[in-house]
Amino acid sequence: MNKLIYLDNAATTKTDPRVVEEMLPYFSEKFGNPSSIYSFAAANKEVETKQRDRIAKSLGAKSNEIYFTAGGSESDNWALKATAEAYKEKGNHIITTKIEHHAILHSADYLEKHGIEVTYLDVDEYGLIDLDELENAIRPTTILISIMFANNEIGTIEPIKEIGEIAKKHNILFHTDAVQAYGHVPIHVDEMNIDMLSASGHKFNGPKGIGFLYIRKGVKIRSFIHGGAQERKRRAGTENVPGIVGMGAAAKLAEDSMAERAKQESDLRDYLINRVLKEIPYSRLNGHPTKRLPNNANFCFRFIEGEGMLIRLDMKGICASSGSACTSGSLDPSHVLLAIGLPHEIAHGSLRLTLGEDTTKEDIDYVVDNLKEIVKGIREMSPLYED
Amino acid sequence: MNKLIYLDNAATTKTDPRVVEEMLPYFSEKFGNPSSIYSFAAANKEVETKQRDRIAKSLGAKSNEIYFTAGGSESDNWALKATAEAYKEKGNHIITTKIEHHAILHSADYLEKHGIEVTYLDVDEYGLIDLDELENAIRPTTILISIMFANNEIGTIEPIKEIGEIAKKHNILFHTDAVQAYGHVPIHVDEMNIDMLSASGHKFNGPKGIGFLYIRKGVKIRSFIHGGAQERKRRAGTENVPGIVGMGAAAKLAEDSMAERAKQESDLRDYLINRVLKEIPYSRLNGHPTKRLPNNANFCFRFIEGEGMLIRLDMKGICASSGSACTSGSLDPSHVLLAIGLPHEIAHGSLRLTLGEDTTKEDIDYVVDNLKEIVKGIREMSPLYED
Amino acid sequence: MYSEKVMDHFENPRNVGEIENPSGVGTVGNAKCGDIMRMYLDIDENHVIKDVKFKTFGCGAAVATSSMATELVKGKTVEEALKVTNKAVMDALDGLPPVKVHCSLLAEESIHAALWDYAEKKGLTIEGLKKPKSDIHEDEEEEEEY
Amino acid sequence: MYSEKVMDHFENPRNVGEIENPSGVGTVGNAKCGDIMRMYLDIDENHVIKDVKFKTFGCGAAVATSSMATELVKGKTVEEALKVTNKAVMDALDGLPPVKVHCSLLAEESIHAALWDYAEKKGLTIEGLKKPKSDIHEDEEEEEEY
Ligand SMILES: Cc1ncc(COP(=O)(O)O)c(C=O)c1O
Ligand SMILES: Cc1ncc(COP(=O)(O)O)c(C=O)c1O
Ligand code: FES
Ligand code: FES
Repeated sequence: MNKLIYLDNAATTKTDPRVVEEMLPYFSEKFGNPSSIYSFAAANKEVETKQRDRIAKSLGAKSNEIYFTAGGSESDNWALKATAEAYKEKGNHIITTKIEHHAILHSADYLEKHGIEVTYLDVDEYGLIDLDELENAIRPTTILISIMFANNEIGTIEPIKEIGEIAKKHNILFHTDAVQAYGHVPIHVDEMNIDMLSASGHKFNGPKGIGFLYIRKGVKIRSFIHGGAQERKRRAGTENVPGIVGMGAAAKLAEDSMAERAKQESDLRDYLINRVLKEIPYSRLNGHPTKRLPNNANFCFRFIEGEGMLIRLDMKGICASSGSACTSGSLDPSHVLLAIGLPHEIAHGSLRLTLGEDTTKEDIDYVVDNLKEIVKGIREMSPLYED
Repeated sequence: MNKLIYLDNAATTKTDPRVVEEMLPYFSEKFGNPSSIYSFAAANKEVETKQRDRIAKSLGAKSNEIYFTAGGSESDNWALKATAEAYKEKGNHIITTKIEHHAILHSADYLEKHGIEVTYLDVDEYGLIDLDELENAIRPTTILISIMFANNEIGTIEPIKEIGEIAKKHNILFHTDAVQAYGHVPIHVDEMNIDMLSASGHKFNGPKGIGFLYIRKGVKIRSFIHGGAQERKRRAGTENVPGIVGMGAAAKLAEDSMAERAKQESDLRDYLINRVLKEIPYSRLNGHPTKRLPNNANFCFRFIEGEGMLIRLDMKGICASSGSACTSGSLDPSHVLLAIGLPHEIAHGSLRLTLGEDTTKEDIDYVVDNLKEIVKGIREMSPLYED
Repeated sequence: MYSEKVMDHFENPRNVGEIENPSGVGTVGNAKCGDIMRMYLDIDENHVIKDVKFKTFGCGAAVATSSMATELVKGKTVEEALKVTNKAVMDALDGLPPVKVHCSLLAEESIHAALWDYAEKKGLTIEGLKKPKSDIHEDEEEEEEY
Repeated sequence: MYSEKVMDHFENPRNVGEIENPSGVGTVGNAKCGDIMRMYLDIDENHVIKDVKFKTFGCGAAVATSSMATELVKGKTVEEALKVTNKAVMDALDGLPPVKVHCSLLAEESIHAALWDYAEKKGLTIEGLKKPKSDIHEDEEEEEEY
């Protein structure tokens, strides 16, 4: 197969070659352990600080509020579990949503087994939470609200600023899983009253295996990974210097190009959405029509099962997904699509296309042209479809 | 400064350029998420499996017993915390030693705050545990023995096979922190009855930010990082493909060259030890004279404070350490040196030199020649020293 | 994740379609994954399966096993067709990944269901044929064997 | 982590050594880090510090602050020397990292201890000089401010 059209940027992105360039010297040349005292290695501490500054700046945060982790999942686990631990005197109730990533949901499951009560907010047909419902869910024992910035499947962007205000008003910590949003849409932790924020390098053209947790000064959570005194004693483990450098470089590139990229991606996204809805019968758009990530399109096609569609797209060199990458192998339909009210068999026929900086109009046309044929072919095989 | 003699390979190692070479295609070309279904990305799943095979083979383990993590600290946290959780029906007692790395000790601290009882075994003047003391410490409620394979400061290698036998006899799980040993000395999980083993890529010329936990089939520990279904549902997070490839490549290189490298390093190490003990007065070797890592030498010099010595060595282009890198910044003397019975002020004057594949006899001579001068100079300044 | 044979049968499925006035039709589904398979049989007076067609709403493995199953039973007698197990279908496809074993069960059971329908219509008893369930799945546990 | 001035004073410490028959000697230590500093003063009849030497067992910052402290008090009167605080020493060195602030206290206190010794020997009272403690440390908490 020659053609390759990568439309799964929500699963992971290409590490930008400029980012790799910045990382390279830190493998075999400047390989010192930043915690070491000699100048060869201590210089890496400064390099690290530079990346912290870059990331802090992009969020309107302070440099020492950025803590490096191994990725979004670790950041999410840390935020939830360590908050439950640190604030147990205050209460044992956490509010989150039904459409969170599994890194949040399974951490919440875990906490439920350990005496924490969790409220999972419903969402409407677009995937938006209801602010009144949120406010009503607050109890005197609520210690944390954790609501994702943007959903990884359907791309819906939650009303973060409003959630932040409610959290602040009730003096409750607010964590947001911004793994899909960071580097793609503007975020300001003060204006949005965000106390903790998770992000993952590989979702914004940085490397895999590195992420960060923003922790507002004053939030008293402790370590999730215990050991050495790295990251101001809050996250043990020899620093992944090349990863940190790569994520810092990617954060900078993402910030600098954000406005332009968002415009380009959302124009193409809308073109894609319009063509699909017009040209493919029994198709629907999942997620909010406008409050959505610039690069995300998510559809359901009735009488279509997702895997077959993906394989046929793959045969045409098109990389796409149905549900999220990390639950593939599971037979259950997406919890997100069920939460927005789709019935089981329709939720099965979903397709997520997430664009990147390199995506062109020609790519989109090629995809839609092929998709039409594929959907038609599968429907002809389906015992559910009669046309 | 031009000359650079890196003798801190216990803190971290240079990523072998051949390893970086293997990693490179996985950043910007084959960047797919291994959990994705399309062939472009699914190929990365096979690449991952290949690395798992390589590592499993080096330990006499099965491929599906290797779980990738973000490093040694995460592996250690996982092994301890998840075992305590999974086996709490069986008991609440863990046995470890006083000389473990902080990733173990601080995880144990954490568990002590959560109802787990921990026995910290003493060690003798060489840093070896006493097997009888171990066996006596076992209780009906003991669920885990966690004893490091080799100590990161003084290099002493514990009697792992014998510990494994005791653990097996009493039907208790045995975890070993092999972060310093893996890739440096032969390890066989079956022959040594090891049930879990932690390792970290950057300690054997692989990249930073990647490690693994070996978990014997049948050990029922669950996730430490909850979320997606990666790593057979036991460790969530998008796989760090370049890191995994790098660690696999490094594991292979380490295994292939181990015997030769160990011979070369231990010859030089012994040459270093002999010169230092002969030529520098009031010096002593810490750790066991023969049961030690091939590349580790650790000394105490009386009337000498460590930091000053390190800075002066640094001025001569020599990278060395005192205690471990991740506790630098702390004023406390090494818990390891205190555990082998050194008084406070002597423990302060320790120097760890850890050799690498590239270390030459000329390097050693240069280091010893300079060290003699430096020790002399500092002693002349010391109010404790009268000669 | 799929063998070449699976991909071939998925890409070019054999015997897709319907049979008008079939001797027997069987539809089975797996409630867990939501997939559905329907088999149409045309059986002659000698109990030989002259023609077979299928329609499937399901994953790649479901399509490939339906297709392979039709090939395996075509031309066989009813008694022979009964011996085409999901295992035989999988073997003919060079295997399936573990999470996809249940898909091949759909193929076996949809053939059985069609045969049952045929037997009922004809008032026959076919030895060894049991009334099919409409919801087909293995007794699969959440994979927990560590 | 250290400024250039600190490195310079560490690499080339000024006034290392002992004074025979000093006017005053002071030794202080920090039990926590185990470091020790000793100051020797040679003071003339006009209460002017004519010469000063030190010996230090301690970290880079301890050596540098001892060295700088000797430079700052040399030629000063006893009263002036008393005003050389650890802050003044740190400033003269272009600052120290937070974990190293206590090292500069050793320098201040070892001067004070030597002056106290001088005053005792001479039977003088120096205004503002208190009896030095032998164990010097800040009231440092485990850094926990998040
Ligand atoms: C014995 C030992 N265990 C655990 C670790 C932690 O490994 P890492 O820093 O790669 O997380 C180290 C090294 O820092 C070590 O030497
Ligand atoms: C919303 C969201 N949260 C968390 C994660 C987990 O990030 P990672 O896989 O990098 O650990 C992802 C992506 O997989 C995500 O999309
Ligand atoms: S997943 Fe249901 S038939 Fe394959
Ligand atoms: S660390 Fe004790 S004097 Fe500097």
